[in-house]
Amino acid sequence: MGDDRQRIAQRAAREVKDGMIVNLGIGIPSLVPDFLDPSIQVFFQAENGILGMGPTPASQADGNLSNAAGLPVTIVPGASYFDSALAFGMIRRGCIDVSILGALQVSVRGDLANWIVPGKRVPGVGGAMELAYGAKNLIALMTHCEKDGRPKILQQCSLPITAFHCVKKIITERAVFSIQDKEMILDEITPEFTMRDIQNYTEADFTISPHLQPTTS
Amino acid sequence: MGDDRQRIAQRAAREVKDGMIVNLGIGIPSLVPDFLDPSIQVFFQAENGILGMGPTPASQADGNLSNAAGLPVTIVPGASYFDSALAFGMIRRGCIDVSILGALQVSVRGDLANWIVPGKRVPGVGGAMELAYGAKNLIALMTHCEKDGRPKILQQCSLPITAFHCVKKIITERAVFSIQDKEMILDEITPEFTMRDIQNYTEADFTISPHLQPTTS
Amino acid sequence: MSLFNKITDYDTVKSVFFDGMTLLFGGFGGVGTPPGLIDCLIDSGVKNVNLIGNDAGFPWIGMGKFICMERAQTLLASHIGSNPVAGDLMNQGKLKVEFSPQGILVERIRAGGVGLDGFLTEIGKGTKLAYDKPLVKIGNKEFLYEAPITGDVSIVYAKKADTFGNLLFDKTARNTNPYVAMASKITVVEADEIVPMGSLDPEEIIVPGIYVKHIVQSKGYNWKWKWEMTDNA
Amino acid sequence: MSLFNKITDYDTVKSVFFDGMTLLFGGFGGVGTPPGLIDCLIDSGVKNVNLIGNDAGFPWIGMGKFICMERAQTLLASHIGSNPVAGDLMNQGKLKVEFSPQGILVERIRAGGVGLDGFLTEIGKGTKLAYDKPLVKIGNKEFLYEAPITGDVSIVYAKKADTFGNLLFDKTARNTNPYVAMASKITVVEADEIVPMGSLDPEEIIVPGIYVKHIVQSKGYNWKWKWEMTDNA
Repeated sequence: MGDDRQRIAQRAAREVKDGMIVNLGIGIPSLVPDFLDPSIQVFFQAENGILGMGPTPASQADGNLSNAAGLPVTIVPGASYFDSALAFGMIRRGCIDVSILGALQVSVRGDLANWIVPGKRVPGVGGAMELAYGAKNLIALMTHCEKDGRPKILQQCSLPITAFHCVKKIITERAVFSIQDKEMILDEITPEFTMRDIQNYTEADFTISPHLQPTTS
Repeated sequence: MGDDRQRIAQRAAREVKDGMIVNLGIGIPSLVPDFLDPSIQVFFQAENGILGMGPTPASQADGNLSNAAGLPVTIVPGASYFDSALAFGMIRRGCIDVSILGALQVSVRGDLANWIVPGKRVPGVGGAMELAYGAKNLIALMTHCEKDGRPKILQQCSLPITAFHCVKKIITERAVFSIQDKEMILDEITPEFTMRDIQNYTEADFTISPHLQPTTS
Repeated sequence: MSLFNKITDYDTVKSVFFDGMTLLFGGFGGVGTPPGLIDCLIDSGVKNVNLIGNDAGFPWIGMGKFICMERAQTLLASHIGSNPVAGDLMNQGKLKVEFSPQGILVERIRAGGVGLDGFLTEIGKGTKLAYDKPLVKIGNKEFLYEAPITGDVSIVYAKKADTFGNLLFDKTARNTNPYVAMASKITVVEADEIVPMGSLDPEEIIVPGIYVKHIVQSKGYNWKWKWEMTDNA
Repeated sequence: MSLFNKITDYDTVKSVFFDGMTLLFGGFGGVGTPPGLIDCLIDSGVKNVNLIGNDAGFPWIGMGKFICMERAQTLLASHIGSNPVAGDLMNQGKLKVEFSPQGILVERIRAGGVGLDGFLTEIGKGTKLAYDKPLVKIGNKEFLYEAPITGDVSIVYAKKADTFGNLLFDKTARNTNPYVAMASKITVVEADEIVPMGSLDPEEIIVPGIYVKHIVQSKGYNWKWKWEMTDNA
């Protein structure tokens, strides 16, 4: 499971290109920076109010310098601090090149569910609705199935929706899907898994890309 | 005429009390600071983005430090600079204790006209609508009549309205009126003028205050 | 308490709080939530409070401390995942929680603070969060109407305040504080440092003192951050 | 023109302007209007421009210089009293002027800049300025709907810019510039000083560089202020 999360983050890191403005959600997305190509330069935005977030401090963390998950961070040269209204202004305005969010479920049309499991977990919606609305590219990361094997990639989400038609790519430990014109396409399979492993554990209808590839890290 | 403007400003200065936040319009209101009681402390706000404006600089005016009329000013200790959105936020939010504006016409119910003389002068509305909406107290300053003797205090403004039911006090070189519950009351007459001077040159219906006084400076 | 000296003590601030009040609080995951004012709120004994802020903090951090005492009756926030007690109280019907998208919530507080009558957005349209929000049609498009938020009292954490209440903030402790400071009838500021008027650079002031009623001296955070704890107990 | 080095020259900026574009400009009575970019706009030869900004400047100051050349077809502003030529062009039907309350105008630009779909207000209700604005009823109250404003190009005057486009402003030259900087597809900044990334204090940055496309070096104001002139000629 820990390995799966690392693997998903490692694949997601390849979606981050030189010169991009990137917003990472909590959970698996927060592992993405560990796997970035060291030759590229990007700016991480945090919705509490930083543009130009750097790595976790080696020591002497500052209680007043944290990311949107409340964890201590650092800043890079060129960084700025601002209030959260401006932070979300950037997000809604389309200044974020890629937003990488954790998901609970994604539907075949790119609907995202990631804010509540009614009666059980109540994390809250946070900034996901704004990111889904404003980011130029939204990538959802999640393990392919529930622990009991139930699929999370569905014809229709059973959990309350965060935002409709927003997810452009899904990365799991088994596969990578893209969603174009409300249609889902299987682009990559992780080498250890078979096509049947994907088909049996994905409820959503998908087509197979003519350029289907094995996922490499 | 110059004397009239000074006299109006001098009387208006008495409306400014210790500890107030004050916004002054262009024209006659800009003369008010010259007549303030030196023992009181107030903060002047300018809608371009200053709280804590000081007097005109004695020398070395700075092109980037001006009031809303574009004239050079200074600042006092405790002053702050901000953008004009915040400046108007303060105004709409009711943070201005008294706004003193120049007027072209005022109606018996406190309607203010001060932004356009169609086909002739087109100054534009500026910040007057927001000040009329948000200031706790709005005082209109103007000469009592047009140069040709036509009244400016009217049953109904003939010029386009800036804001309805907003003026609480009118100060002219002849008189001071207050407007309460859409009714106009004559509170003061300047000693050189008779009651007939007021009545003949004021179109609006008004009642005479039981506490009618001569205007003192 | 003149216009130009608003420094007071925590005992005086207690009398500002009242049962059933709407309380706006600054902070994001506890960062930028005023620790001394949270304790002052707890000491004041008030209950049935209607809370509005970014999140529910952690059970021992920020507004979480007060929420865990079951003295809030409602909470409008974007996120409560870091405070499982808040989720339990919600599921038990002891705390009425309304969720708002995070950026929409701070814009609603800003709208209240700058005297606007709300705004329109497509964010959240069609989701459960929109269920009771008016739809407004402009041209051929339908938008959600988001109402302005104002409070009875706001509590805010600043890095520095001068005696007039001009404020500046520290790094990500700024977050929602500037707008929370503008949106209530009474704003109380806890500041790490209080300086005379004229000591702040007019360019660096984030919130002009015009919005501030009371200023108290902070003793800094009095909780451990999650990442400072040896275990999660 | 990478993400991290946006410095360019006025000749390159000329190609950003085009006939019929909507141009947002910062400044208040010319203070904070970028003087070099106004000349660059004039030199570019563009016409039929739709201008949006606080005011019409003075005939020899700020956007007034361009307006006097009769190359703007529309102007949305709050005030044109300081530029009598603009009033004359309006009365002659050569310039279509739309007036907005000053604070409403900058909020509309902000709404565009922060991706909101407009806001509601009572300001201006019942006046001539409201004639074509939709009325929206919320509960028992009717409000004016104010639409967001965005532009093709924004021109902005900053005191300092780093090479990423992080900006700070000088005193009252800030005015509308921060929101003008956020509201167009392309934002061009004229800065008195351009510094390397990392030289600005992250707390003092007013506009993060994310909004900026091009930065040019300023030579400062190239006009005389009204109060600097011996007579009004």
